[in-house]
Amino acid sequence: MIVKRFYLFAGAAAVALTGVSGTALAQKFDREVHIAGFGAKSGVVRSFGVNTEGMMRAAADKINAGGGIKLGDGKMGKVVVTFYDDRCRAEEGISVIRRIASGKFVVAVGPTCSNVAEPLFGILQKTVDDKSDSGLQFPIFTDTAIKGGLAKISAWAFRNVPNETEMYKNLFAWVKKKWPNLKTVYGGVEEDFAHSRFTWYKVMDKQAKAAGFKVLGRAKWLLADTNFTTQVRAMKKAKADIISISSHPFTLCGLLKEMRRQRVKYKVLIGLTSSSSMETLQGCARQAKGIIIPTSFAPVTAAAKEASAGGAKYKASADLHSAAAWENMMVLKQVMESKGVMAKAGTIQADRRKIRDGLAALKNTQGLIGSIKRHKSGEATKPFVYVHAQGKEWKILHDPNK
Amino acid sequence: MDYVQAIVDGLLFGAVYALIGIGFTLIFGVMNKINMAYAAASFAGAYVSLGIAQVVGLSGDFGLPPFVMFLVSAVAGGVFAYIVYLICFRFTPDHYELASLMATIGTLLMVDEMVVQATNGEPQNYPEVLQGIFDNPMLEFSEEFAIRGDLLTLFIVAVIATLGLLWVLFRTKLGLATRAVAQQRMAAQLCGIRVDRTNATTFVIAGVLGGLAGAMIGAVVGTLLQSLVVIPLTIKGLIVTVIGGLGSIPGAIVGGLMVGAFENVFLAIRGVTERDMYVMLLLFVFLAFRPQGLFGRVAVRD
Amino acid sequence: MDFYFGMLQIVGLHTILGLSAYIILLTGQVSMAQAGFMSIGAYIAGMLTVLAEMHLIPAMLIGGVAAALVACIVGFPALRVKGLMLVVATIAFGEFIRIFWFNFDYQISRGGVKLGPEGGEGFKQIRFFPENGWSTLDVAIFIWVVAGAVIAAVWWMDRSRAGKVLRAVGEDDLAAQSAGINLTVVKVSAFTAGGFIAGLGGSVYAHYTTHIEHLNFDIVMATFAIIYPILGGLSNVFGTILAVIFVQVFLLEVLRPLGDLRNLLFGAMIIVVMNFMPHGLFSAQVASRIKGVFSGRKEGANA
Amino acid sequence: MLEVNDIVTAYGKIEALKGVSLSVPEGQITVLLGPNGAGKTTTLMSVAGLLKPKRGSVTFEGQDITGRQPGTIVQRGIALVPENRLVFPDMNVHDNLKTGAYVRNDNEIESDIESIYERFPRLKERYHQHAGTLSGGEQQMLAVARALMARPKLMLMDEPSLGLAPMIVEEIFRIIHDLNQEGTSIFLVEQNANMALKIAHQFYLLEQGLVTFSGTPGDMDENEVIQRAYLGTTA
Repeated sequence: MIVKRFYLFAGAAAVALTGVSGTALAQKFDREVHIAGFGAKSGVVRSFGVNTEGMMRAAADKINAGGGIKLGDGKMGKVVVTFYDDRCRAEEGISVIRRIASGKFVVAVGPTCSNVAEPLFGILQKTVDDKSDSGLQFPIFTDTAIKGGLAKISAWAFRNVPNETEMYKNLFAWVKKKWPNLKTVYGGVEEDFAHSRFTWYKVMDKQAKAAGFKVLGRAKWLLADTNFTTQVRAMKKAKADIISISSHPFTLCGLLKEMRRQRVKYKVLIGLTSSSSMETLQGCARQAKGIIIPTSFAPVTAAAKEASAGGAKYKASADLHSAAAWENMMVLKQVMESKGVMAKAGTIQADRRKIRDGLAALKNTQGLIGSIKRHKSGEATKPFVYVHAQGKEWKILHDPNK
Repeated sequence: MDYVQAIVDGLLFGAVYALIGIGFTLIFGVMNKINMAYAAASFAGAYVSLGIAQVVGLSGDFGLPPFVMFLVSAVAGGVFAYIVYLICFRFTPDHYELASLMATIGTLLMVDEMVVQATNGEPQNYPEVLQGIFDNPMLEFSEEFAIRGDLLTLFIVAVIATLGLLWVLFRTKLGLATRAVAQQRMAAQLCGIRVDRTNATTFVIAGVLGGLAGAMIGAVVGTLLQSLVVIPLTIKGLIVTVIGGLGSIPGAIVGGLMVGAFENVFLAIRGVTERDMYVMLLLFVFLAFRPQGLFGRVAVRD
Repeated sequence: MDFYFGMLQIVGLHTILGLSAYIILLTGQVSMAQAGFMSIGAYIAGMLTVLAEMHLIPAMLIGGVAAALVACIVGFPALRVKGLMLVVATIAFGEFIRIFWFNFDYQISRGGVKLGPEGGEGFKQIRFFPENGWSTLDVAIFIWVVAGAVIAAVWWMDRSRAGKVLRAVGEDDLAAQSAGINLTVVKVSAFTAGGFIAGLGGSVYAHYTTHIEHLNFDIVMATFAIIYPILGGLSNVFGTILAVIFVQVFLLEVLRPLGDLRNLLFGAMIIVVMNFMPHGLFSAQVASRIKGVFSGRKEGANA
Repeated sequence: MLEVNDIVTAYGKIEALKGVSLSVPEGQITVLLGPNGAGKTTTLMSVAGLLKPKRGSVTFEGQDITGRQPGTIVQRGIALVPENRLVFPDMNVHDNLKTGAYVRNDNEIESDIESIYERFPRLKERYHQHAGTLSGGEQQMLAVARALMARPKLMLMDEPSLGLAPMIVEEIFRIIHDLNQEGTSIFLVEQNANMALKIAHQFYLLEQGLVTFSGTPGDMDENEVIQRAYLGTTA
């Protein structure tokens, strides 16, 4: 795998260096609609950027194959995606969004990291038409950065990420119903990763208690930790019925392996929605067996399967994060068509405003696995299913909508 | 009993720090310079062994037996260390240590990103071959006290590797040359020792050790994830080197075990978020009261 | 245009950061704690404008002074350890400060909203600029007024006797000491000045990003701080500025479309420069050669 | 035996030797005198291969050795006892001696060490001690002994009396004299002109990178030699 990737990477490098530029405008389109994507394509969470970019391109291909976007004057626009790397660092994210806002782009999809999204939304104008606020007026439709409540920072920020509070509220209630004799929960949290931390303290912990469970304690570790003996020992002593872990695959696997080594006994294992990814299965499929995770993406519908296949062409895997990028593209097409975006050189600022207003006015959109409810705050409530790790893949355990 | 357990766990994991610390200290001892890319290059060696294992498969009909993985990693570690020597030390000015320092930082960043590109930043499963040595991965002495078999194995291998290194240093002509260059470079030259060759050899030895350490750490952790492991381990390795005394191999070993035990105790007392703060404090205590470290010589000169 | 103003902001910020390391490097000390000093300025100034609703300028000064105080305290033990030991010590100190912020909670409730640093979740909504209606250009100008003041101060210091003293200590501290220079005063002053500048930079940085968290001030940021002056050569402040422009504008921004490859190029560039131009891209020799070209005279033997 | 022809050696742009020529005959003690900074140590380093002359040549027993690796030069039979001893401080005396024989591959090294111990009984007493803990005089003996381990035909010695007590200095000069009697040629750099002239067969005076005088100890008024060796021709 490493070796293969390396060749790929070398090939990509050669292509990039020889300066192959974008494709020529095909005859049947009248204009181009530029959508920017941005996120981490280098550094630890490079896979987020790779997957998001692939899914965006796949979605653009699908839109273009269907004739493109119908513009305000009846002409057809071709969707063109440009993707920028922000290395998952706040200052670079700000730089990238300024670059995007200075260009021909009508909207941006990104970023992939919560710690970029938060400062980024901070530089946007807080309320629309507030003359005293000099913030950037540019619509952003986030797919991956998932930490709770970010979109309310600005009226220009929208997210299509799952509402974790809903997901875990539902999950704990379901667990309570299904195994009525389970009483206690022990947590695990990756303390220095914004999303993991938020989800444990503000979501899992609260929802577990709300569902009537007793939270006995929590194990804490850091993103860079490799040794979990002490934490797991405390976890073992607590003898909780349910173990609920809020962490990314990087440390989830290490922790699960240590739990197995120390033979920690539990009845139910719950994971963070972000860890329902390929990494977990590649890293520790055996130890993660049975872990229950709520996720807003699984290839259960025809649309989801199609999106998955489309992303595969770009070597992107569709997961709960990147699938949102596909959905975002489809939603944007719908918004642009209903609002009559012109995609002319002189209409960029007006187009952006139309897209913002369009996104703000949406109440419902069609997602890959069902209907997505949109809120005034810019956030969404997405349908979700519970999956569990079985062998080399995620299988649907339960679909709360049915 | 909890604290005994925490100390024992920490001591065992401290062997990892000790191995990294030995590499830093060996190179520092000979060249009086820090090789910031040491840990990165060592882990790159472990990645090579993993890459080869992914191609030919592990243990299968034509697959790699586990010890071959370690060997491959050690060899690759040596090769990378030599490359680091060439690009960061061989041609940079000798008396201007900033140049080699910056070059190794550049290499650290580059190696880090190369692995990210090769793996998409995804963690790579490293076969936990050390676990197979004991039937049960844990040696349970009682309900309260247990030792991880693979960590114990790593600890033992680390001790053996260190003894081997000491044998090379104190019983071979190569070791004589290495010590001579470390202690008095000009006199070593006058005795006919080629300083550049000795430096390069020391790098290779440290790299072989590092490659071995990288593979064993991979096997113990079960995962290789460059970006998350390398910089933290580089920092811990440097701290161990200073605490042990720059250039002192016994110092690196004792320092490594000490830091391992110390941080685990503070993890148990104060929690993970404050743990590293106390490790830094330990370093500052040393800098203030014993700047030469545990086994260092006299004054701290650059 | 916004983008170019944004670029100006970044270059200004990083110039301040680079110059904070420049002063300390002149005395021959490598400080990897600049990101830490910067974080002190960032958190304190942020808390003053957000929690105490102070104006940015006094908040910045207080942030700078706080960072200077801490740097001064670090400067004393730094006298005991030199060279490469100092590298390790300052890396550890920078990490120490970072972990401190990671554990630091201080929030107040205003209008039902909690404000202030919240440990690992960071310190959000430091919105002095947009709330006061500063445009991107306004902010860019403001940053450059600060950066310009720092550049002028460091440039003037460099040309004055103080600069000669710093350089003398950097070249050979024992010789400088025997020439009657008080090493304690010089080294601690350099650390303090470097800390002040970094704190000032951090104060602006916090308001520029509107959200800070401990991970912003990691070892990568600390490395950036020393890379600028070293790449730029330590002969004068302009080398540092050129290096910032080279790294931030060319490597990161112009090459952004290369995406994946930029980080590799960055590392490779450092290696190449250190091998072929170890004294930096704009060292004294290069500078005098350029000057020579412009004034039409050949490089003198004493260049 | 050793011929130095018009060598120029520079540190960067500063020329420390501006064309030095001298010759060291076999079996004799040749002394190089001169004030600080005249280039004496530079001359020895240029011969021993630690510095590469920009111009000129160095020949030893008729073969050109200019700019060769120090190891090659040691193998040819020239050993340098450096200024300030420069023993290996954290190695014991025995290992220091073994390092001196680094270029040799024969199996007489241990027996040579034994004969060194016979010559320097004090080193034998301290054979397991770290060299850094020896006294100045003992370190100087160790430095000489280490150089002998290479079995040199010519020994270059850089200020062996520096910083030693007068009694020790006498002992060192006696050793130099004995070595010469046993057939080793000596090329000695000294500040202590008094002592050096007592054992020298011939001497050179080096001032500001140039040889300004050569002859035998009787050729120049001793007071003038001493004057110029310490202060140079400032008058």
